[in-house]
Amino acid sequence: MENSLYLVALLLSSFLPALIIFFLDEKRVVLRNSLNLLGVGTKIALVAFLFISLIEGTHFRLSFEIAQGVEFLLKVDELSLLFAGLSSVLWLFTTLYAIGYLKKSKNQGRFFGFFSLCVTATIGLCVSGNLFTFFLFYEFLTLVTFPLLLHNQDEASKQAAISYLKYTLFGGAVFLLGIVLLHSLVGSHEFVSGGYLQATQEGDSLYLQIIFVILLIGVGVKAAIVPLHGWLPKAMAAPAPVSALLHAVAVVKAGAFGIVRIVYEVYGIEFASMLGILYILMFVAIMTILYGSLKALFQEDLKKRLAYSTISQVSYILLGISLFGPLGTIGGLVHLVHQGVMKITLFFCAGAFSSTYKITKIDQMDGLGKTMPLASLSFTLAALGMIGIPPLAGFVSKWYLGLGALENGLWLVVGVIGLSALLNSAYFLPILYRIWFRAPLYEKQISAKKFSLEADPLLIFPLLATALLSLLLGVFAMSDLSALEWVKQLVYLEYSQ
Amino acid sequence: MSLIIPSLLFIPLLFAILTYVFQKYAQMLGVLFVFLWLLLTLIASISVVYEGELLYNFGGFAPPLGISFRIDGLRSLMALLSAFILLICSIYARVYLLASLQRDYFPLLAFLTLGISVLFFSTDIFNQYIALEIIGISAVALSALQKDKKSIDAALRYFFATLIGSGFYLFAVALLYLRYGTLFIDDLALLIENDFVTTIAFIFIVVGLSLKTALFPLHYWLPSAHSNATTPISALLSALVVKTGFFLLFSLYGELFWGIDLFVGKTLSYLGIVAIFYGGIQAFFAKDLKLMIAYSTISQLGYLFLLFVLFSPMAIEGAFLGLFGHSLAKAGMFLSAGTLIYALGTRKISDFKGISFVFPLSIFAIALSSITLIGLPPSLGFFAKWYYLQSAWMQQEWLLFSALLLGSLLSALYLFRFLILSLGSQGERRIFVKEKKIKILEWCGFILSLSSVLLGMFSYALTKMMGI
Amino acid sequence: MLSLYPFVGLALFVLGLLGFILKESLVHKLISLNIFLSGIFLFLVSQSLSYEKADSVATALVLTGLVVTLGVSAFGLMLIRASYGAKR
Amino acid sequence: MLYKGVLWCMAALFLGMLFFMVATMPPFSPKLDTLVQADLAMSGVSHDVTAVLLNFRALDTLLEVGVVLLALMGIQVVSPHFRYKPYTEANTITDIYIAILLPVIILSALYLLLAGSYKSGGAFVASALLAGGIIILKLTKPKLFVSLEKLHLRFLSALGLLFFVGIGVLTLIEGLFLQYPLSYASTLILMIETLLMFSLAIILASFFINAVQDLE
Repeated sequence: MENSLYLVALLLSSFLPALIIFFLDEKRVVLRNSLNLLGVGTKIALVAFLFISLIEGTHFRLSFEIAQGVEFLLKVDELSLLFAGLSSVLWLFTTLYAIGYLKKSKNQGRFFGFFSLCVTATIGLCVSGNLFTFFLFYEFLTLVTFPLLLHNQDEASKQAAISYLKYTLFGGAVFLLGIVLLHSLVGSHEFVSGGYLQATQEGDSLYLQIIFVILLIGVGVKAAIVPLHGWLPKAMAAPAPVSALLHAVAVVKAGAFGIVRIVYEVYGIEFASMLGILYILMFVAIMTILYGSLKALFQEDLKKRLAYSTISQVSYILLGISLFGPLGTIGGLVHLVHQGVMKITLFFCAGAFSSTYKITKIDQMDGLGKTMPLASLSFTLAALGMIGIPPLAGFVSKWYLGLGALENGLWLVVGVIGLSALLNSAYFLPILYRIWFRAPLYEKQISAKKFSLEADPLLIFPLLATALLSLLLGVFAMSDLSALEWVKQLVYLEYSQ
Repeated sequence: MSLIIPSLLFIPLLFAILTYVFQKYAQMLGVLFVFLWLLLTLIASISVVYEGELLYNFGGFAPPLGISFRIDGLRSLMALLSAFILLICSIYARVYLLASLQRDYFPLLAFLTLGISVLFFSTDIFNQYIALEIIGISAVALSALQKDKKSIDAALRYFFATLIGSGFYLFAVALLYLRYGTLFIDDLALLIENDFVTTIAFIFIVVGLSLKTALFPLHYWLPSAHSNATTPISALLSALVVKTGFFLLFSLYGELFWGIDLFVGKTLSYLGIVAIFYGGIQAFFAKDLKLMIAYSTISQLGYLFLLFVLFSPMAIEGAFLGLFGHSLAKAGMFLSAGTLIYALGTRKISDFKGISFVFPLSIFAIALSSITLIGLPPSLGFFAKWYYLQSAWMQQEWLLFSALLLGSLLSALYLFRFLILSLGSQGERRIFVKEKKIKILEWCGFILSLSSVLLGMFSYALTKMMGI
Repeated sequence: MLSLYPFVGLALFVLGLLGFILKESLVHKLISLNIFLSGIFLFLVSQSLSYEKADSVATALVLTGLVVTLGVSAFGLMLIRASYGAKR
Repeated sequence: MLYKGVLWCMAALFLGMLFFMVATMPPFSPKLDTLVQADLAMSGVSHDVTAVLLNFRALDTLLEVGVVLLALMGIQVVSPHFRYKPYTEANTITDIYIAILLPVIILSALYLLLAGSYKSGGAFVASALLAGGIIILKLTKPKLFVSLEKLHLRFLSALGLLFFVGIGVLTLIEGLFLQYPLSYASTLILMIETLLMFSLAIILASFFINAVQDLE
């Protein structure tokens, strides 16, 4: 129980605003927004503080026994700060964006309340110290995302929400089964760099392999691995900030993060490679990457295309994990951050397009570059990043992935990365072509005001910021403050065991 | 602390009389009473934690001759839990019931509390018989409170069931007294032998109390009584009244019959398994919301009876965690469902389509209750099953093990059926009663449901407090 | 020292139970229940006879039980009447 | 018919089993009775059953009075549905009859109450008799208690129990709940018995009257 108050504060910084917002009157817009931003600010400050303290060697930990042999454990380590930093920064942008996006919508109090709860759950996931705590926050995340998906209250969002619930509850149950099996085998342990299974290994390897598959299915539902991805494209019925949240900040990332935790800190990467379970993961990742990219090619709807793109991109993270060796790991983990930043930009842009011109289909996007230059520019940057054009962020992760594959002599993986990059360009480049080189479908509405942006400033500012971030993350990848550097530190820890 | 135990007895009695005599102030006194009662049980629990078991001889005569009360961790927790549920249900009733019904409600409630208190704390088996009768009559009277044809008929069935049940118990008490010459449970525990008379007494106790607890073949009275009573009372009946019978059965089984039991425990457990599935299937096909919840009670009570074959400390902890969880969750569920029924003026499940957009808090409460009833973490229901499963695993009771898992699946089926329906799009626009008081009603249910989930986080502390 | 009374008590007990199951009328059921309970009381008090003197505690229990039964039966009777009354 | 036959057979078997049980039961050893006789001097009454009822196991009696009051509450919950008008004509025969009978009833009730301290009897028996008197009175003169306020009636019917609880609370000052000081024991028991008789008589009579009284 060291410095446990900071951990509580970290969770409360989004939980308390949520609670207060639920009780606020719908009309208290200013108060609500300032509460939200206050929460965001506190959270980012806390994460930064934890970051610095961790480098100085302070430990943060909170534990208490829920039931016999089952512990509720929160702790901070390098990996958790990576993800916590990502989600809290992106939460800031998403909040700003959502304030602009939902300006005229109903039930904003409910939306922002659950939104903050969602972030609380994600931060909880980050600082969970063992599988059971992780599971608690994982289920909590399911519960609080559900009302967000339902926000529009129409038939499509209802279908999406129910489908989401079915998938994730199934996943949760399977995950729980895996945890219980593991618990009955070796008891509950906290996450340790290098894994704890090897140290306590008793059961035969087949049993551990089966448990791994079960855990993978459980967590993979949220990470949207094929064939458990069905809910994600449907979930596009929700408003754009929610999609951004699902894809970049919370849900999908939570799944990927869970797999990272399981492979590195439960099984331990060396033990995992000894068991051969990395091949299972690699197979799943490759399938998902190819399937997602192929499906994305045939989507007419912009958000659907982005959704399938997410399915494939998130599996890069899994691919990176499955490559035994530091380089692959670096590629996977850094992609966790980079993909988040790029994907959130894309969704922000999609939201801006649809809220300004009601554009949802790709063939309506002709000539947007002229009417909405800033958003189009950001979109282009992010899309190019996704494809992996240097010097953008996506390039860095793919580069390390490729290096990792080469290190192990896995030419097949290199081929998959290349093929997927081709597919990525095949589904992104036509959009860019339409945006920049087609005649506009809609003329720019001339505003009476002297100076006016192409859309609401609250929509444009966040997407510009995240686009810039994705550029900077790529350009300054080798600097001391980049995500890459942090990931390198982390990987050094994992492999030094 | 010598005042605490007698006040656990005379405060309910005093308030029962006062609320009965001064009907004009019944509501005020009643609310005062439930708060006072929560405070008392809280003090009792705290003093048990600090001082260990509390003993009190009434009239100054030591047990075999006089009557004594004993409060240990488990009993104080049970009392605290029931006080909490009583409080919330009474606040609900204060808002929900007509003023004329409230006049009758509070004295009966005080008597119910008295019965529960005596049943939990007394160490004298005849004293507990009277407590059973007090609980029985007050519960029947409460379930007839609405005074319409349906509820009176249901109350009548309930009346006969509870009377037969306590009659059987009385017969067993008579047999035990004639055989061993004492009514004090500790003396009996020392003297008890495995002979014919004792076995017969045991069987009568088991049959009588399982009738009161609505174990599977003897459950016939429960669905009608619980579904036809008015809402706060359904919640009380499901959450507390049936549990009293179980508690008495448990304490007698644990202290007297555990050593001499040959087959009864097993039978009870297997009937429990049947109950889990029977109740679950009936709930799945129920057309009426309250009936569904009532059948779910039958199913959930089945889990409690699984205890009798395992009966390890871990299983006991599991059973009582489950009992707490079910009490809170079921009370919350009944209250929330009652709010919806009140607002819509219908009880048919199919009419609740799309209601989640109108009353999200109530649906959320029902969802939280469902989490506990299904046994998802971190609810109390989860840890109950966790302990049960571990216990069943260790004792290699595979039938129980699989029944526990499948039972959860079944509960998930019928609960999600309702939840998903409530998320559906509304059919035609209907007029809802949307008064200010609905908000309070919704919150009452929500608090109970939420506590059933959140208390799971403290299940280790709870099991330590039980001191098994 | 076998006396007849305990057996009569048991017989009443069983008959009351049987009557409760077999009789259709609610009033009959209630009366059967009373017979059933009286059987228990008779059994208890007669079985506790020793040296021709009833055990004081057993007698007290029976007295208490009788009064309880009285209250319960009165309430039951009124419930039955309410049920019939509501039918009209 | 088959169902009934099977049931009868089962009942016979069951009874046989119970008979067997009684026949093989070890003889009853009145352990508690010896304790009662030993402590009788401390109870304040000379009759052992009364001592058990009102001193050693006074809690049972307290609760039992509670049950009776509770039954009255229950009855009042369900009764307003079916009251009917009783026959109300004045009648010379019943008038004379009641005038002779009532004093006898009251006297006998008082006798039974006082006899409780040294032989079988006591508050409950007396109250039953008294309740019979009240019922007869009510039947013959239906108008008699109509003017009585409901509040007072409720108070009177709860009085015995209230007094009993009150004594219990008072005894808390000196000792344990319902632990009568030895010197006052007999007085207190007598007072409790008297009030109980009174209240119980009213409750028992109300059981009946609630069903027949007119709606006004």
